[in-house]
Order: sequence, then structure tokens, then C-alpha cells
Amino acid sequence: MFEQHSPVLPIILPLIAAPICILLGRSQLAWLFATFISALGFGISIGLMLTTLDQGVLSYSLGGWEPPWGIEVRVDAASALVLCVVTGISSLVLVYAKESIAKEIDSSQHTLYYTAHLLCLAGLSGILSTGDAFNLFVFLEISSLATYTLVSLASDKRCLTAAFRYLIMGTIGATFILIGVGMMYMKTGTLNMLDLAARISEYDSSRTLNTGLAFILVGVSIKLALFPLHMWLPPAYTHAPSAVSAFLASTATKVAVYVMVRFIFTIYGAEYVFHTMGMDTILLVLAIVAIFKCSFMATVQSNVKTVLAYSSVAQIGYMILGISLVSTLGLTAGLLHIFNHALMKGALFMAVGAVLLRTGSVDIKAFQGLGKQMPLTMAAFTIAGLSIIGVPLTAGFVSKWYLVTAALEQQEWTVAFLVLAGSLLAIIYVGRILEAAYFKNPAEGTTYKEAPLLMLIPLWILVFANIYFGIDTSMSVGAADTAAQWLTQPSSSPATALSVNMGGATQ
Amino acid sequence: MNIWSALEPSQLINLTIIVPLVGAALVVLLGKNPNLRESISIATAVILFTLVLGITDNTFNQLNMATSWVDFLPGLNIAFSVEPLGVLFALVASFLWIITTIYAIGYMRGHNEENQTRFYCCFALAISSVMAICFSSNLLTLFIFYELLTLSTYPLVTHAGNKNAKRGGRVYLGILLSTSIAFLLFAILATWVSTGTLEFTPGGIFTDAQSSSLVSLLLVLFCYGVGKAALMPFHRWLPAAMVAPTPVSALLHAVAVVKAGVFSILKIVIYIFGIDNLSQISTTDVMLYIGAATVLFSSFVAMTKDNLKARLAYSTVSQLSYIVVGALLASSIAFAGASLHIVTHAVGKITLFFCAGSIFVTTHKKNISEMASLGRKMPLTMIAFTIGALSIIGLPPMAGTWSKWYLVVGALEADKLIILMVLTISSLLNVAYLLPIPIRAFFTPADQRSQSWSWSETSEAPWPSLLAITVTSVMCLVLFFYPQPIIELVNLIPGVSTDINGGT
Amino acid sequence: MSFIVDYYNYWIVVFLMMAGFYIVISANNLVKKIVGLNIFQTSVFMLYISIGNVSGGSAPIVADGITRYSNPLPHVLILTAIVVGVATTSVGLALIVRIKRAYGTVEENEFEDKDDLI
Amino acid sequence: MTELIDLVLLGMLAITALRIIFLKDLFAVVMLFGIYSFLSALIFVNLDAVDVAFTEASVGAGISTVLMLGTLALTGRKEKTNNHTTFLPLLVVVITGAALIYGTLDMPPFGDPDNPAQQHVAPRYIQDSPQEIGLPNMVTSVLASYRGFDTLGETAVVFAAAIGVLSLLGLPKHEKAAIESGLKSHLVLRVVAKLIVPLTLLFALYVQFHGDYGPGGGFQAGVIAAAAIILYALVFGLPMATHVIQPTLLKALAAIGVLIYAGTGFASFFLGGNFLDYNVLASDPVAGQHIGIILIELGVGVTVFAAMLSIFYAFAGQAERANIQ
Repeated sequence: MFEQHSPVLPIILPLIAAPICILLGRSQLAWLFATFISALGFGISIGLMLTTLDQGVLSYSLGGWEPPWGIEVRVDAASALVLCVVTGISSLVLVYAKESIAKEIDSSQHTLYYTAHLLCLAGLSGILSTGDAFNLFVFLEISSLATYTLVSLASDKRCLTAAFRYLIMGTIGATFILIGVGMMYMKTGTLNMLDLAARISEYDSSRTLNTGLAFILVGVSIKLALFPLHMWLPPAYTHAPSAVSAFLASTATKVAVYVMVRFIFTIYGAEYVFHTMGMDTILLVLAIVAIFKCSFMATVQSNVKTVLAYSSVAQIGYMILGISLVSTLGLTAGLLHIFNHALMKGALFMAVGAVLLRTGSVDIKAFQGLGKQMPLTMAAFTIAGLSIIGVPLTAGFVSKWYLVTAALEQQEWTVAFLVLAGSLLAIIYVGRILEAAYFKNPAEGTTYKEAPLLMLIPLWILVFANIYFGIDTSMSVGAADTAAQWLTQPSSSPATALSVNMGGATQ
Repeated sequence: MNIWSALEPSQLINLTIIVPLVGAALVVLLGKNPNLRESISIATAVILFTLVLGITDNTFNQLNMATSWVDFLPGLNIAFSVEPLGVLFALVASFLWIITTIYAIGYMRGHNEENQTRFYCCFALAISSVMAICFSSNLLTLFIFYELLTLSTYPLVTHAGNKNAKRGGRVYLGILLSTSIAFLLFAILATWVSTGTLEFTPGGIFTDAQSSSLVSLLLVLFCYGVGKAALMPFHRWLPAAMVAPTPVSALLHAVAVVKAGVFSILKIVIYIFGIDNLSQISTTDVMLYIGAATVLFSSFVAMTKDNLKARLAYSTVSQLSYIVVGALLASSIAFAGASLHIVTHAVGKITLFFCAGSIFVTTHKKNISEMASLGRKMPLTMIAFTIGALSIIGLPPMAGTWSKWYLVVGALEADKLIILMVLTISSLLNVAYLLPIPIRAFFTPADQRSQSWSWSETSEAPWPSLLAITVTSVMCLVLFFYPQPIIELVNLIPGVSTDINGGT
Repeated sequence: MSFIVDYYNYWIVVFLMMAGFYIVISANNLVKKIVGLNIFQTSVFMLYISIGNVSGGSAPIVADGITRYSNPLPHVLILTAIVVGVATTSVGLALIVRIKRAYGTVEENEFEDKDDLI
Repeated sequence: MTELIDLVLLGMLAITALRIIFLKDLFAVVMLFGIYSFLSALIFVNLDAVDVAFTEASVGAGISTVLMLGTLALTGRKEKTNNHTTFLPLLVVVITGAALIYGTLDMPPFGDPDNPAQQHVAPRYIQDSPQEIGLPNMVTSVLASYRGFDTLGETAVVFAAAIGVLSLLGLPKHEKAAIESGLKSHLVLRVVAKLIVPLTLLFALYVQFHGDYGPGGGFQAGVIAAAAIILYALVFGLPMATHVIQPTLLKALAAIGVLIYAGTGFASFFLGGNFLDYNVLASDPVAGQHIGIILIELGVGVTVFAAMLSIFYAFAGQAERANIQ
């Protein structure tokens, strides 16, 4: 009986599980329960993915009120793809978290951690599935508030300033989105995304709509840490507990990229954004600067988590670059990189978390000699690092392949070359850490044990996923390609009950 | 000759790639027991060689062999197929792997190296990648295993684990990965986008639909993208890689890795650009002269090196460019010469490296200046060294004669007199930097005493190493007198012939 | 003149928003930043309510004899947004309390190293 | 007339905002912010948004200000002068403001009934909601039913805030503190408080259940009820308050409120409707809507009350700690 409700389940399951976690009280129970719920959400998301690829868009009217009067949950291939990433990573991180937070978070707060994690998951799933612009803002705020909490749970005091900076920037971003949505509403009288799209397409150009778009793009850019609005990200990911860094780095910014895609392609339409407003050039330039500036920043950091954080900002540049190429192939590349980057960054942060657990530090010095002492962890780190560089047979290579192909298809030779040149910087920042691990000798008299099994299992699942999706790309590319096709040519998506509905609604 | 005739021909390709992998796994499993571990290594090498022999047999019988692993992207898969050039390279690599393994047993034990299991394991992995490169049927497959070869040899280069090894490894990985990602991958993607295919096709895949400037650019990108071919200025990694143990230098940096580089260039020239189209590409001559410059320049550098391995490394850089030059002369016979040079240079240079390693293990001497009168102590080794050196120089009765001969004829046929001069001068330079070593060893007395030499003075390298050296130096001779099978194989390459003016 | 009557409301609201925004990004004291954030958001709420205003309308509660109501939708949205605002404020203030305890200051330029700068 | 009042109020807001920029005394800044909130509440009333005004007054001027004052008590009331350059922030603000002004130039005229915002979706809420939902207060209808999912999200946000504050500051242990706290020594305050607290609680209940007919609802009621306890805590001291309503109970209540709301949604599942479809809760759709709205408003009220109060407890607990030290 739940099948017809499946589009809304990934949101409300964690939402209802969060208060239950509080009532359960004991952190062991909360852990089991949260992991179970998250895994359940992952299962449902995969089901949704298969259904959308098979039957097209799924629409679900909350409260039985048909859109645009009620709120609609609308799952298409793009949402389902990112949803799978978010719920999947969340499940793995939760498994991983038990051992990881034991050292990094005060034991009295473990239950709160799981609760906040579930709330964040609910918020992210909500952003991904909702078909209503204002509802998106609400879920954005749920996930953001939970995120601020998660970041501030670490024992290092610097997490507090990081969380505060994140809070200020994030709230400014959210408020900008709110302003943008208001302006859209002002001109169209609706909040439903499809309805907005239909009504915006009636305008060739409107100052209010232009401003609205600009505010939304700036707001989302803060959330997704697009250069130069990324300043909140490195400290937040550096000082957050490792499990949180792993979760956020592979989901939160990805969801923000999804929001940008949604606003550009579904609501305003690529024509409006790129031709009327000329946003593609701006995004392209920012993306390339992000890739080089932040990759370079990553090469000079001594804290490994900071290295990974800067690398994240650079990798977000790749995603935005894909979007800014204004083509189906470019969008495919961007979406694909969302998926693949989640696999690599998740694994990298998990490996670093394991190192932190054993050595108590994430400075690059702490990695000295770990190649021998924590061989499994460092092997995982190596493979995920190679994936970041984009070595063949890893997921990262597939992303690079598509990005460059997309750039060449648009005759952007320089861009294509820059994408590849950017990965050379990745060789440096990954290489530095690997050299420390394999060539330096550990400090005198220190011996560390291999990470506990409960951390190694999720870590290696991600590593295997990196290899698997680097070889068999049919699944990931297929989903990204379908999603991109539907986003760029809405007419090619299979007809749904809703589009019939909408015909009546937009009269 | 083909003991695997019971198997389906295409399975042989899979086996050539998988057998070394299985070998690697077994090596790791049996790492605790050195004797067993090394037996496995040799057994794997022998099995692999018989497999390649089987493939060679099938090639002569004109059997088509192809296999596809996975569909990587729509219209693009990881696939393998056999063509004569690949067979040639596979023969060389798999045969020399047996020899090198035997040599390595002597060397590694004699030197009491650490981490021998990792060494044998990575070695097998590298050979597996080389096999995959040999039989790759499209550029993507070639690229993937090209990168894997780089990565699997990295632990070998940095085997010593000290500061020098780290620095060498950094240069090694840095240059090879950077050039392959920034240039080779870029060129492959550009080819893919502009032609829609990456298949190796006799006669090339570019048509009139691609602008000539694009094709010219791609040629440059491919030549520099294959950093393993060590074309200047991206040659620094090869001397840097000499920090590795000598068996690694011998097989990988004289045979497998560098030859994978020039082999890739040959394959790209013949199956992506097409020999006939080469002369119409405006950058061919540019790259040709860069190759020629590399030949000369690195020979000069080699003369200045006192460290024996460094001198050999620069000699390798120079010899690799012979092959590049041969490929780019746009002449069928020069191309044949280039292909042959893969074989002849391999046996010659591996002999030299083996000797260098033996000298180091026995006497701990690295520098040429310390090797005076070494001929008294290691006469067999130094005789082998002389044979190898003569082969590299290209003097009869050594194998190197043939390839140089064809290269020279090719240069004449292509009417490139400058190249002819370069080849001649370079041969003289070879004489100048290689022959002084045995001369010094045999004729310069270490001190003033002049006793007559006796066997009791000798202290050669451990017997496995000595055996390996003997085999390779004999090969140098054999291939001079009996090059026919190899030449026949070269003639099977589409559009390549050792007959003047393209044969019939 | 009608132009001004049509838009003065929006313009002043824009001014208020920018005043709040300015406080957020220029203030050195963290509490003041939060105050600025609240002013910024409250002004955005005013923008929304202005959108929903109908001249001559009345509050959207059914009453006899009234035919023209203001638009209830922006009101609903802003009710939600206000709650979101106070939620953010309380978490922000809680962070400030902890920062004060950990660093002994809530002035941005007094944190120890560059990494802690907000 | 309305326009004139509007203009005057907006002018006062502008002056307040400017003053806040330049004031260094944070206590004054926070008080001015309270005034700013009240003024905006007045504007909301003037623009017919009574529910919003109610909320802004209780939240912006009430809870937010109290929390800010509580923070100031811990962090000091003076902003220090700094040598920050004001140029960059000014530039950013001017650019943003210019973009907004540019955007306003195309906006539909203020207050025009023919604006798109008034045309498309909204008319149905105004015309049909009294029949479809059966409530006179359209805001409640839209909030609780048409856009009930937003409100569920809003409840989750409040819950998330409570989780955040609790994880940062922790709840005070409920024990008799050794030292006297609160303002117990002031007789007048004690008497007035004793009178006001029950009245406020009663008013909260009224707002909670009258929200269907007039301004109000679960959110405002929750805030008001919390305010009553806050007043109690201020006068009689935090230990007394935590004795009356224990912090752990609050934590559970905050969770239960969300569960009531989401549970109502799940109930719709089992009765064959979509999530949050109240029509199926009773045989008659309108009756079903009524039941549903009462339930979810209750959920909102409980969560908001518990969350706001526990947030206050957390801050007050910090102040208490600081005092002891």
C-alpha cells in the first residue's frame, strides 16, 4: 500500500524518525534506528529511480490538493539520481559514524547527532523531491539548521566559528533565494515549479524576473560554495566531525547544485537564463577560476581535511562548468560528476576520519608512515585519490571524459584543456598526502592500529563503487543522461498525469 | 609452436592479460615463501610466453582474434584485438620477462632487497598492463592500460623508499601522468569528438571531414602525450626512474615501459593517422626534427654521465627517438625499421642494464670511472656488455644492424638527408659513449701490478643473473643471423614492408 | 506621481533590506550581525506582504459584507518564514554564547588566528 | 489614509534601521530591534496581514529580543570599535540594492487587485476555502491544509533549532540551585506575575483553538505559552521553573509535537488518502479537514512551546552558570 506514496517517503521517513530518535534516548538504539531508516530511504530511492527511468515523472499531491494550489512532490530522473546519492551516502556514513563519533563527539550528544543527521537527510530529500519553489526554501532551512548543528558538534573550538560563519553565509543565501522566489511569485502568482515555468515562458524578459533569477542564483551559489562565495566551506568541512564532513561533502553541496539545475532548466528554462541573461559566460568563468584557485589552495594546506575541502570547491567548479556549457551533454557531465564526486569525497573524508580516530590528528604529518600501519585505510584513500585525479577505471575518469567531451562538442577547446590541466593540480595535492603516507617514517615509537571494521566496511563499499562506476558506466551515465535529456527538452519526458492536469490549471 | 591450439584464439588474449594478474595474486599469497614465490613468477612468465607464441602462430595463420570486455560508454568499449605490431611487442616483452625474472632472483637475493613480494607482484601487474596495451583495439583501451602501467610501475621505481627514490618517483609520476592527462587524453577526446570513433583502423580514421589544422595539432598532442616515448623536453622521467633496482630499469625502462611509449606512437601513427596521410600533415616534419634533435642531444648528454645507469638511460632516450623518427618519416621501410628497432634495441639495452646491475651487485660500483680493469674480475659480464654495446651501435654481427639499416634506407627513401646525417652522427656518438666502458674495463689496469690474469680472480654475479646475461647477449647475435621470423611479422603490419618502395 | 505611489513601498523596503544586509556583512560584533540578519529578513517579509496587499481589501478572514480580501498566500509563506528566522536566530545566538566561552570574545577581529575569522 | 500610515511607519523603520547601524551600545541595538519588529508588525496589520503581525510581534519583538538580551548578558553590551574597512560591504550592498531597485521597476503596482500575484492561485483560496475547508480564516486554511507540508517543514525547523541549541548549550539540570536567582525579592513583580502567568496560559489556549476563526493558531499559541513560563522563570528563578516543567519533559514534548503532526499525515495514508489529506479523516470531508487542522495545530503548538521554552532554558542555564562562577 505504500507504493503509491513512495515519492514522499524519502522525506517523511527521516522527518518522523528524528523525533523518535530523541524519544529513544539511548545512543545505541538511535544509531540502529537511524541507520535502518536511512537504508530504507535508500531502498525507496532506488525504487524511485527505476520507476522514473521506466515510467517517467512521478507526481504526488500533498494533502490531496492538486497543484498549483497544493504542494506537489515531483520526482524525475534528476531528483531520483541525486536522491540515491544522498540516501546512499547517508546510510554508509551512519554505519561509519558509530565508531567515528565515539572519539570526536561527547557521548552525551550522540543521540542529538543522529537526530540532526536525520533532520538534515529529511531536508535534503525534501529539496530534491519537492515541486514547489517555496517548499524548497523550507526544506533548505531544515537541512541548513541541522547542518549548522552537525558542524558545531566537534570538540575543537574552531568548529564554532566555522559553524557561525556557515550560519551567516547560509542564511544570507537562503534569504536571497526567498527574495528571488518572491519576485517570481509577484510576476506569476504561483509557486509550483512547472506552473512557474509555464508562466515565465510567457515573458520574453522582465526586470523583476531577471532580478529574481539573479538573487536565486547568488543565493544558491552561496549554498553550493561557488567561487568566490565559498569562504564558509573550507573551515566548516575542516573542523566538523569527520562523519559530518563525509556526509556534507558528498551530499549538501551536491543538492545545492541540483537546486541550481532545477531553477535554471526547469523553471526559467535554459533559453531565458543563458540567452536572455547571458549567465553561461559568468558561470563558466567562475567555474574555471574555482577549479584553479581552489585546487591550488588545496596544494598548500597542511591540514588534510582542509585540502579535501578546497578540493571540494574545485570539484564543484567542474559541476558548474558542465552546466554552463549549455548542452545536454554538458548537463549530463555535471550530473554525472555530482554522483561520482560523492563517491570519491565520501571515501576520502571517511579515510581521513579513520586516521583522525587512530592518530588524533589530521595534519599531513599525522599521515607519515600510515601506509604500513593502516594499510587498508590508506589503500582506500589512494584509490579514492586516484579517482579525484581522474585515473582510468575510476569514477573520476568517467566524469572528466564527459566534461571534456561536452566542452569539445561546444568547440570550447581552451575549456576542455583547462579541465584536464586542472586535474594536474589534483595530482599534486593527492600526491603530497600519499608521499607522506608511504615514504615518510612514522614519528618515533608510535604505532597505530588499523581502523575498526565498522569504519572500513562503508569506506571500502565506496571505494568499490568508485571502481565499479569507473568500469561499468551504463547505470550512472544512463541515469544522468536521461535526467539531462528531460531537463533540457521537457517535451521528451514521458507524459504524466500531471501534465494533463496542468493544462487545465494554467488556463 | 602453439601449445594452446585447443583454446579458442580470442581466449588467448584474455589469458595473456589475466595470467600475469593471477601470477601477481599468487605471488602475494605465497609471499612468505621466497622459493615458491619466485617459482611462481618464473612459471607465470613461461606460461605467458607460450601464450604469446600461440598468438603469434595464429597471426601467421591469419586468424582474427578479438575480444571485448565491457561497454565503457555508448559506442566505446574496453576491447582487444590482435595485430602484428602488437604481437611483435608482446613477444619481446613476454620473452624478456622470463629472462628478467631469472636475473632478478639473482640480483634481489644478492642485494638482500626488502619488499621482494611487492616487487614481484608489481612486476607482474606491469606486464599485465603491457599485454593489454599490446592488444588494445582502440585508443581508450590503450590509454587506460597506459595509465595503469604508469601506476603499477611507480612502486617499483620508488622501491628503495628513501629520499632519492621519492624524488625520482615524483618526477616519474609527475611527468608521465601530466603529459598523459593534459595531452594524450585531450587528444583522444578531441579525436573522439571529431571523428566519433577511437578504433584502430588500418589506414587511419581521419578523413577530409576533419580540418587539417586539427589533425596537425593532434599529431603534436599525441607525440607529446605519450610521455613514455621520452621525446624532449619530456624525457626527464627516464633518468629519474633509474633510482629503481636494476631489474626494473632493465625490463621496464629499457623494454616494457619505454617501448610501450614508442609502441603507442607507432600504433597511433599507423592506425589513427595512417602512414600515407602522414606526409600531408604539416606538423609531421616538426615532430620529426624534434625527434632527431632528441637523438643527438641525449647522446651528447649521455657522454657527460659518469654514472653507468644514467648514461644508459640517456642512451635509451636517444634510441627511443630513433623509433619516433622512423615512425614519422612517412616511409613504409622506415616504419619497418622502427618496428624492428623495438626488438633489437630491447635485447641490446637489456643486456647492458643486466651487466650494469651485475657490476653493482658484485662490486657496488656505479660509476664508469671506477670500472677500470673490471674485465679481470668479471670477464663474462664485460664480454656481454661489449656485445650489447655493439648491437646498440648497430655493427654487424649484432641484431641492431638490421633496424638501423632499414631506418637509413627509409630516410633515403623519404629524401630526408638531414635525418640520414643525424642517424650517422648518432651512431658515431654511440661508439663514443658506449665502447670506452669495455675498453676501460679490459685494457686500463687498475694499478701498476701486471700479473697475468687467471680464473681465480673472477667473481661474477650470482649464477641466475649470469645466465640471464648470457641469454640476452646470445640473442643479440642470433637475431642478426636469423631475423627472418621477426621481419616476416613486421611485414604483416598493414602498409609496412621491408622492401624498398613499399614492396610489391 | 502615480509611479511613485505605485512603488514607494517597495523602495523603502529595499532600503530596509539593504540596511540589514549592511549590518550583517559589516558588523564586527557577532550579536550585531544576528540583529542585522533579523532586520534583513524582516524587511524581506515586508516585501512579501506588500505583494499580497490589495487596496481596499481586508484581512483574509471571512466576514459578512466584505467582498475584497487581501491575498492570504503571502501571509502563510511569511508565517513560515518568520518561524524559520527565529529558529536560525536562536541557533546563531547559541553559537555566540559558546564562542564567547571558548574564545573570550565575540568581536570578529579579536579571534586568535586567521583561520577563525568569520 | 492607509497609505499615509504606511508611509509614516516605513519612515520610522528607516530611522530605526539607520540608528542601529551606528549605535555601539548593543543593549540599545537590541531594544531598537524590538521596536523595529513592533513597527513592522504594525505595518503588517496595516497591510491586512493580521496573522503575520501577531507572529512578528510575539516572535520578533518577543522571543528573539529575549534571546538576544540573554546572549548580551553573557557576552557584554558594548561593541568595540574596529578598523574594518566599510568600503567593501558598502559596495556589495549598493550593488545588491541597485539590482533590487532595477527589479522593482517592472513590478506590478503596489496594491493593484489585478496583479498576477492576486490572480492565479490565490482566488481559489479566497473563494473556495470556506467551503472546502469550512474555516473562516483563510490563512489557517492555506497554512494547515493547502500548504500543510510547508507547515510540517516549519515544525521540523523549530524542532531542528531546539536540537541545535540543546546540543550547543545543553539543558540545565533541574535541581535547587544554591544561590537565589530571579527577582523574588520584588514583591510587586511577584504578585503581578502570579496574576499574569495563568492568564497568559489561558490566552494561549484561546489562541490555539481560536486560530480557525480569527488570527492565531498553534505557532502563536506555543510562543505565548512559552512566554508565560519564561515570565515565571524570570521572576521566580530558573530552578523553580525547571521544577515545574522539567527540561527532559520539554525535549520529549518537542519530539511528540512533530510526531502528532506527521502522525496525522500517516493516518491519512492508512485511511486511503495522500499524506496530510484530511478529507479522509472523517466521513464528511469538511469535518475531516476540521479534525486534521485541530490535530496538526496541536502538534505545532506543542512543538513550538516545548522548543521555545527549552531554548530559553538553555540560555538561562548558561546565564545561571555564569552567575555562579
